[in-house]
Amino acid sequence: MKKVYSNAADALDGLLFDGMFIAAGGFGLCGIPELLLDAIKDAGTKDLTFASNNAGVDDFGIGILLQTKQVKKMISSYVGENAEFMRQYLSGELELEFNPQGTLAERMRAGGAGIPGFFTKTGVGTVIAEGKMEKQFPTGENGAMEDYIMEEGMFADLSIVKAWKADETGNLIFRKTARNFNAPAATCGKICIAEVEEIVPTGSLDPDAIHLPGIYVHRIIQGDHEKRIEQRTTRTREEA
Amino acid sequence: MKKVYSNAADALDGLLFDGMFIAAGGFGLCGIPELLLDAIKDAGTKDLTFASNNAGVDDFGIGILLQTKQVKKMISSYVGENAEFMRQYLSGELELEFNPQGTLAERMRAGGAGIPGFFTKTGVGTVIAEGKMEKQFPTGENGAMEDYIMEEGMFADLSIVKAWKADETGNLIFRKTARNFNAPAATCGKICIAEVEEIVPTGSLDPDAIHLPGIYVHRIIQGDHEKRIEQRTTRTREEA
Amino acid sequence: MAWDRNQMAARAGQELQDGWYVNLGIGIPTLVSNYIPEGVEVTLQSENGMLGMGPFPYEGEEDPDLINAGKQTITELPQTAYFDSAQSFAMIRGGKIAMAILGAMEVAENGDLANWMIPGKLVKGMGGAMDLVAGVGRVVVVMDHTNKHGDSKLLKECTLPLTGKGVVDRIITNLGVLDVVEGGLKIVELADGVSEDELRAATAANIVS
Amino acid sequence: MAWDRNQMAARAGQELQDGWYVNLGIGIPTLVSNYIPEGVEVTLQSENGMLGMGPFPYEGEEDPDLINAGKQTITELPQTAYFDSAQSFAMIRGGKIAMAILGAMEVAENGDLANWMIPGKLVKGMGGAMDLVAGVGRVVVVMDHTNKHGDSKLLKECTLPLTGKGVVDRIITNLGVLDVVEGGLKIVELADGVSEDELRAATAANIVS
Repeated sequence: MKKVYSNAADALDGLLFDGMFIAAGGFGLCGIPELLLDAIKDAGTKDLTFASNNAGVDDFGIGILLQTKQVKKMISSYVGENAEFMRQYLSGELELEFNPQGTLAERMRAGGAGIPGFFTKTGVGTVIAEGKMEKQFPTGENGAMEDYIMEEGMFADLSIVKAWKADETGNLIFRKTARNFNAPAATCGKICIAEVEEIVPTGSLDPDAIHLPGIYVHRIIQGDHEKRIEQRTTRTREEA
Repeated sequence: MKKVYSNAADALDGLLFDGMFIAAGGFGLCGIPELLLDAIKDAGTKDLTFASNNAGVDDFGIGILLQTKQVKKMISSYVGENAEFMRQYLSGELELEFNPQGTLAERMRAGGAGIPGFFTKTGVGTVIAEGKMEKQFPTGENGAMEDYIMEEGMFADLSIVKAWKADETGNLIFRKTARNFNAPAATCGKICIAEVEEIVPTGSLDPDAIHLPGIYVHRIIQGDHEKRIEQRTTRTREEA
Repeated sequence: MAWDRNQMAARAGQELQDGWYVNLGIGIPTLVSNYIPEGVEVTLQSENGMLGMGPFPYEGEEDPDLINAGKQTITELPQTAYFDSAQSFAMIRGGKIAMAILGAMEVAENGDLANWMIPGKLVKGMGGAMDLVAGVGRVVVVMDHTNKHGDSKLLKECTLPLTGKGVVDRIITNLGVLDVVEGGLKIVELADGVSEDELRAATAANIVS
Repeated sequence: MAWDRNQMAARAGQELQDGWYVNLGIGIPTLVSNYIPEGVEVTLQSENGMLGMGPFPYEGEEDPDLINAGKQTITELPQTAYFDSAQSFAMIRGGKIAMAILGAMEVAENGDLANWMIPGKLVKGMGGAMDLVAGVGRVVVVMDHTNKHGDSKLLKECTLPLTGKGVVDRIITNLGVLDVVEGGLKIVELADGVSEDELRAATAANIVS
């Protein structure tokens, strides 16, 4: 069972269809599956729904699929960095479902874990709670009842994620804060494709240090990543 | 804020009270917090409720607290290895709440994650479902409705876990299958004590390879572990 | 005649498909790992927190930190990954495991499975069995066709507390292979030297053709 | 007179207690990391997946894989641990973070907080703010007392969509420090050179004594 594919287009072959639901990893431009997003742009698949914490910037990340109007709906927690997004949303061309960031991450994790619904305090008393099942649990001091809302697990047609290293069986290791949504997003798709900076021989990763076991990963590609920095903030030696 | 304590009794000081609820890590005798269990025996705390996948064996693990009749109730998935347990349970001296193993792990994880309830298919149509909220979700093929039951997050007074290494800030690394319930159990207690084989200087663990961040761990002790093997199975060189 | 334990395990091995992640229960199912067909690569999950379960260690190389769900000492493989119990059952519940091969006390013709307790007598617990049968893609039961009293373990209805409702897909016994289908069990295969009449006579569940 | 941004941040720094894990929002709250009191050790969480957030990198040492929740390049510290977003918000929702220090557009006298959207105008999203205010042990808001039109941001009721209901514990503004208590806001402290009358005049929320 070979999981390694030669490039992003090859790895996506047979998986794309109009109107599909894709869960993508990444936070801002950090740890986004840039090669797979490029290939989806080239494939021209339409009416996509994306679950992704952010929508990239105008010319990088999911932003490139907004430019080509391939996206019908975004499920995100924050889209503030993307002017084209704002324009399409305010003009009614694009649907947007805001999820609190933790709710989004947990919905992905829940979907991957066979949990179709869970209760959270996040969003109680806000617009996020509208239309959702409410329930009280005795979690307050001395068993006082507290309000919760039910959020649903997320089940995607496809997951696309970026990792640092993979072995040939799909075991993944992420690097620093580029891990972010990649781990939960990978679990909630029927099929998951991972793009990585390096595929290493099976057996060369420490089995105790694997972030995402290969069972979640169906196809793998290796490629060069731009890894664009969104906000370059530095200090000078003198400040130290 | 010093987290390192000199021994198990020291680390437990001020935390134990009769009737308390303790979540413990370990699977069988693998990765159990043996030093803390010994110290709880010595402290003589009574009417304990333990959430632990197993109950140890007669003279090791939670079994030693069954011998001294300090345990009022066990929440476990499998207790087959423990004759004294069986005797106390069948004679009505000990309460037992069976949780499916995955439900138990998820209840611990959920409690630690601020999730007081979640839906699972596990146990639907069995005695486990009795008295629990039922709900259908459209997770079947083509959106067919499927039955789920709600299980509750677990909130313990104290978590006791065993790890391989800790740094001084409580970042933990487990080893092989001794990780098991230790990670979820650690998160669901108001206070968590970790016993480890080695405390290493802060900065010497790879920040990408930490299994449980120190935020979950309030007190740490280092000590010698017996690490008893429950079923020693081997093969001979000739078989290879 | 009929199949012995190893022949049952060998037959169960033919259920495995290349690339699958599989969970093997305690008992005969464990033996299935000796009968993985040539050219088929499967990865064994151990629900206590490991993918890529290897064979028993050589004597003297046992590691107390490395056990399987039956608490036996085992070894790791090049593709092994470790994780915690919450993650382990997340992948089980989430349907990432293609198949579980399990033992059973009773299977009903509607796919109900009982394999965790005999009230008032045997109180060990379900361990991970309820999660497995609820979550994995396909459930194959491997067991003797009858109990030690000679009574059928394939029933119209289970008499023991259930592990899962309508969860079993296929049953491999010493007498043959049966599938759970609409209306009852369907004979897929007879064990060596076993006639259909013999199998039917030993089966309390309804058999459909 | 009143406090400037850095003085507000310095005042917020006094809220920190030794051993706490803390999440700092974008804007003035980020500055609080410059004012951690002597002898107090706090660990900063960045909700995109890190505990132990360090300062900005030296020029040329930026790492695209190492950013904070404001998408700025940062560095790690000896105690740093990385994790994924599900784990990050598990610890937030689970109450493991002692305190969040956040900016706000409006705070109501009952502790309601609005800081994520202006309908029809500003549609950026709540990011992790809703999770933080619902989950952390203590919520401290740091913001200007009035908006650019001179209107109070401390209101009887929020006019903007809420981030959380009854979630704010303390408000630090350029004019002083107020706590959310039964019946309204209670003045805890006045900024340098600010009189109680001035603060009351700039406050639309009910002030209780």
